[in-house]
Amino acid sequence: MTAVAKLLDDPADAVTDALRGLAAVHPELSVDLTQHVVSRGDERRPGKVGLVSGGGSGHEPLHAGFVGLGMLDAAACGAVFTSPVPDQVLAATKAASSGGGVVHIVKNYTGDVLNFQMAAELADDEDIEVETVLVDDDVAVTDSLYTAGRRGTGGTLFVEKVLGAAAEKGLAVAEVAALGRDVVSRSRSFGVALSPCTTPGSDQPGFDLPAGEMELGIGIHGEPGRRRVPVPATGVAREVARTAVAAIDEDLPLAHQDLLVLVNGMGGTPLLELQVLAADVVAELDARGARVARALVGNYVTSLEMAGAMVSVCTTTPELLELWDAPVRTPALRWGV
Amino acid sequence: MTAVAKLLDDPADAVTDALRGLAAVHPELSVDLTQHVVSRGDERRPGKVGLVSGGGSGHEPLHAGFVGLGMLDAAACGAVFTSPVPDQVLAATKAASSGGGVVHIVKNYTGDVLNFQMAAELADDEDIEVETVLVDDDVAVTDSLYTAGRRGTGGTLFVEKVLGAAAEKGLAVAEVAALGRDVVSRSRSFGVALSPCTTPGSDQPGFDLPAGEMELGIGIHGEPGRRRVPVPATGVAREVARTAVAAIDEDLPLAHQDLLVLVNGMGGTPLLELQVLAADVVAELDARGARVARALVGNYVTSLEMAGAMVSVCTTTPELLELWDAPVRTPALRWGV
Amino acid sequence: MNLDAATALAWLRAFAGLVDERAGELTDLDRPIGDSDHGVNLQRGMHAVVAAFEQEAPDTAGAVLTKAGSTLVSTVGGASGPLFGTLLRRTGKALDGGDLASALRAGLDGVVKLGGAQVGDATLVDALTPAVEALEAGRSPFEAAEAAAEGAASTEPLVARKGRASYLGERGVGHRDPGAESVVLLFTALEQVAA
Amino acid sequence: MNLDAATALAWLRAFAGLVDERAGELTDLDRPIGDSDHGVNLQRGMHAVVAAFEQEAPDTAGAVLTKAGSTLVSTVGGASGPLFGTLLRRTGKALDGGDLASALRAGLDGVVKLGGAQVGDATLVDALTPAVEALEAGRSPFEAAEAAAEGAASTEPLVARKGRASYLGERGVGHRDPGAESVVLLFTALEQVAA
Ligand SMILES: Nc1ncnc2c1ncn2[C@@H]1O[C@H](COP(=O)(O)OP(=O)(O)O)[C@@H](O)[C@H]1O
Ligand SMILES: Nc1ncnc2c1ncn2[C@@H]1O[C@H](COP(=O)(O)OP(=O)(O)O)[C@@H](O)[C@H]1O
Ligand SMILES: [Mg+2]
Ligand SMILES: [Mg+2]
Ligand SMILES: [Mg+2]
Ligand SMILES: [Mg+2]
Repeated sequence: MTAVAKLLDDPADAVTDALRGLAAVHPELSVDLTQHVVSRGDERRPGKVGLVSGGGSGHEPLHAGFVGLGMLDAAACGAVFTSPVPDQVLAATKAASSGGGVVHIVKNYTGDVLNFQMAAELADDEDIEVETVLVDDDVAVTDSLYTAGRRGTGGTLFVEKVLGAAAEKGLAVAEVAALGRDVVSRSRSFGVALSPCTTPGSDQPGFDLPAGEMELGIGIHGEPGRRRVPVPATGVAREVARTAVAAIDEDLPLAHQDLLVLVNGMGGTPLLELQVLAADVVAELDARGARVARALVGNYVTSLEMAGAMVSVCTTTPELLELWDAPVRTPALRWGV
Repeated sequence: MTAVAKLLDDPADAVTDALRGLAAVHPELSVDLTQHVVSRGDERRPGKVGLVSGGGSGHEPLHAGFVGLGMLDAAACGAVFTSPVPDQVLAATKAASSGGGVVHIVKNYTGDVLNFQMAAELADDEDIEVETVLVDDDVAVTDSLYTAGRRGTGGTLFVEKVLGAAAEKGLAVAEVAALGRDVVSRSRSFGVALSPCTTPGSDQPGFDLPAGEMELGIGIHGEPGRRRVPVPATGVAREVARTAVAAIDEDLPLAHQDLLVLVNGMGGTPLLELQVLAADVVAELDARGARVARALVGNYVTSLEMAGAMVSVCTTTPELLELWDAPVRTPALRWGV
Repeated sequence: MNLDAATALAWLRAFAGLVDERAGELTDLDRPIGDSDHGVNLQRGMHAVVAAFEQEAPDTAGAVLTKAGSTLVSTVGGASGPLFGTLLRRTGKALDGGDLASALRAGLDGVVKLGGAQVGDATLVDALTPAVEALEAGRSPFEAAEAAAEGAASTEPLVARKGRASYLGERGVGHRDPGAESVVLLFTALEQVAA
Repeated sequence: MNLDAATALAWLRAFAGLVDERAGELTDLDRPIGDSDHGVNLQRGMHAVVAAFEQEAPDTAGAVLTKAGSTLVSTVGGASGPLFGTLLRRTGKALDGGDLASALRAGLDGVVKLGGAQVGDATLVDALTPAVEALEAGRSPFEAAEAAAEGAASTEPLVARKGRASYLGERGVGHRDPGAESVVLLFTALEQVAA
């Protein structure tokens, strides 16, 4: 299967050029085209806790598309599928800092963890208090003290939205971080690929997927999943919904829970299909006695042009739902304002 | 090139299942799973002009994703790439009617035109006044009295948003329709495909696109475009931006205009690439002396999983911009509320 | 030629059968110049027509055709739903008591009024017109089907001026219009039941 | 073994050259078990190191390595940026005046402290540890490179416990760790300049 041509100019400049586009259509954001840092262009309340996330690019709209009122203060955008360097994270941290400390929301990958850790040390040198919230929501990976642990995937969206609202509300840095760890402990994800994706500039996809097979338990970096199974002749979406929800439910019992649900496209799957999957996911959750309190369907945490989807859930409380419903104004998530 | 498996259950039920998903995550909408009509579930002011659109499915979020406060009152969803039948459009018209008449926003395809026309006659039998706004914004097709004329594509979004605000504001049915014709006359689009798409249930894509070639001047139904050209080795996005903006500018001079701009993905192209294209489109408009007043980048008017993009513009006035900025609350477009 | 209710029913059932058999081909004709759905569209509609007649078969030929036409309008969508629907509905309404040829002329007029296509625009009108003319000239359904086939073939070298094929301009030349091919099936079905 | 500034510079330039030559291979090793970028990452970093030295070359071997390390940290990203960066930076800081073997031990300790990987977890530590041990035992850079190569090969049958390969579980068995292979290049470069 020959890869589809990419709508880029020079693959080496993909991230810079994409940020140029973001800047061109979002004058309310401040976009540093050298450091690849996107931050809020508006004034923030002195002492408001700053929220920073970041990671490799190729997951758009995550993270830069979630910068704005009620969500992130700044995002550091690494090369495609490569975590940003400490200098970038430090620049984002400074841009996010209003004197009340900064929370780093870090997806659990060795690269992200190490680079954010180094950045936190640099920030400490500049007297910015940094707390770190590690997101590791991917149930496809067996958790263990002796491994790199679970990956951070779709659940990152829940963390960024809820903490964004909490920071606007005036919580202190330690409180925001503690809340973040609580949201992480309530979030789980499971993803499936129907096609691989190709990093710009590469001439080969991240893995080969023969026609008629799908990868279960994928991450968001074009890497292969945990298992490869045949695509069923009918009921593909039902099978994906069942597999994902079962894997999540086994890890975090969902019965009687009020859930935030994200039916997330990986980048190449059209909304028609994501809506079909959403119907099946809701039916599957229903069958397990869980209730959908709020749901989002669309491309939020992607893997370039990969076809497939990820199901993420977060168990809620009335307080968490209130934070979820609070106004947000970012390029990719907006309501109430 | 083998097609990627679709995340569906039964291809024959794709539209019903997708609407089931929409209903599951948008309790504020009223979804008729038999007629495939989606309408606002909230109360509307008696006498408010009703706005109805519809067409074949496969273009999600268009149209059902644009139902809600400040935009459509109802959408009739046909089979994939097949306009709805008059009964569906009539049902949508009734759902949209609050006594002040209804405006049909119809993309200019023979099938849509004929089915909406028949529905308008049926509505007339039930004493609902219907005005029709025909959207024909696609500059790839040469316009002529003796042909089917230009297709309706991305510009439909501008019409639906602006008329939605006008109807909320209290304009009368003839005024809303006249405004709609004005917006159409100000809107132009041009699209490019980097891959074809395959209708659910079919085993073949709408056209074959050899590796290294792209289709210029495509529609939104998986049909081939006007011309096939090689994909340049570098500067693909620049070339697409230049071709699209030049075609538009030739038809509707853009210099000194304040524009609404839509950099629209066809369904299978990731946001990273659309942002790169957006940067190039803005640069190209800039070079032609046009100003971007507002812009959207994302998948709004799609063609299943087709890779590629469409550029749409609408020249504005301060009054039109005000209507554009007015609050909207739909699954796919939301701000101010 | 006069038509009784049983023959009218048999005609439409035969048409439905041919559409079933050839749906893939019709859709394939719609691929290079359209949106690859013509066979699927017509098949959906004719299935609904046959199902409607299983529920309740009208007792005049005119009512059979009228019912078939409105069922197509209500189930097909696209361009072909209103056009084939109007053809059958207008034909049915014009039929009662009278001759099929002149009723079909009324159907053809309805199609032209609705769609605005003339002979030579590369649409189903190019097959329908010569077929109706053949019947009007007193020729057999077999000859009408032949005339339709010639009309359908005549669309191949044309630059389409109506329907989706018109978007392609010169690139549409060399392709047969799918709707015209369906008209051939309609008259082939007539020939089968009239024989 | 002691290192002067010129040799340290030559070492890193030779390493950059090898990375350039083998970047495709390194990325290909990262494909089945990672995210297909290791060669690209290291190449970006080593280009930056070479460019930095063209601007201004430090005048002690320790400063050369320290500068290279911080440049890698600032330009590579991913897991390998902090890890290779720390390796060179700690080695450089420990080097001045002293012996390369014990300085590299400090670098290795820094990598283990930062990344938490032990020998047998199928990471670059599996190649780095035996290479450092070889130098400590007074063996030649050639022998250290051989030890690194053996260590890299030893990652193939392992189930990875650190880095991206750990996500694959059993499915990662049979693949060589790309970072370990880069360590082989680092010692091959040392062998080239020490010869
Ligand atoms: N204006 C028109 N007048 C007559 N026939 C038309 C017209 N437009 C389209 N057609 C016919 O409709 C056929 C296409 O039908 P179909 O594929 O079912 O609908 P759609 O084009 O909406 O997908 C064409 O092959 C052509 O024969
Ligand atoms: N915790 C760790 N300790 C030591 N080395 C590690 C660790 N995690 C990853 N590595 C090394 O990093 C290499 C991957 O580097 P690279 O592909 O550049 O980064 P990334 O995994 O972020 O894409 C692996 O092959 C492995 O040798
Ligand atoms: Mg990486
Ligand atoms: Mg159609
Ligand atoms: Mg068609
Ligand atoms: Mg890697």
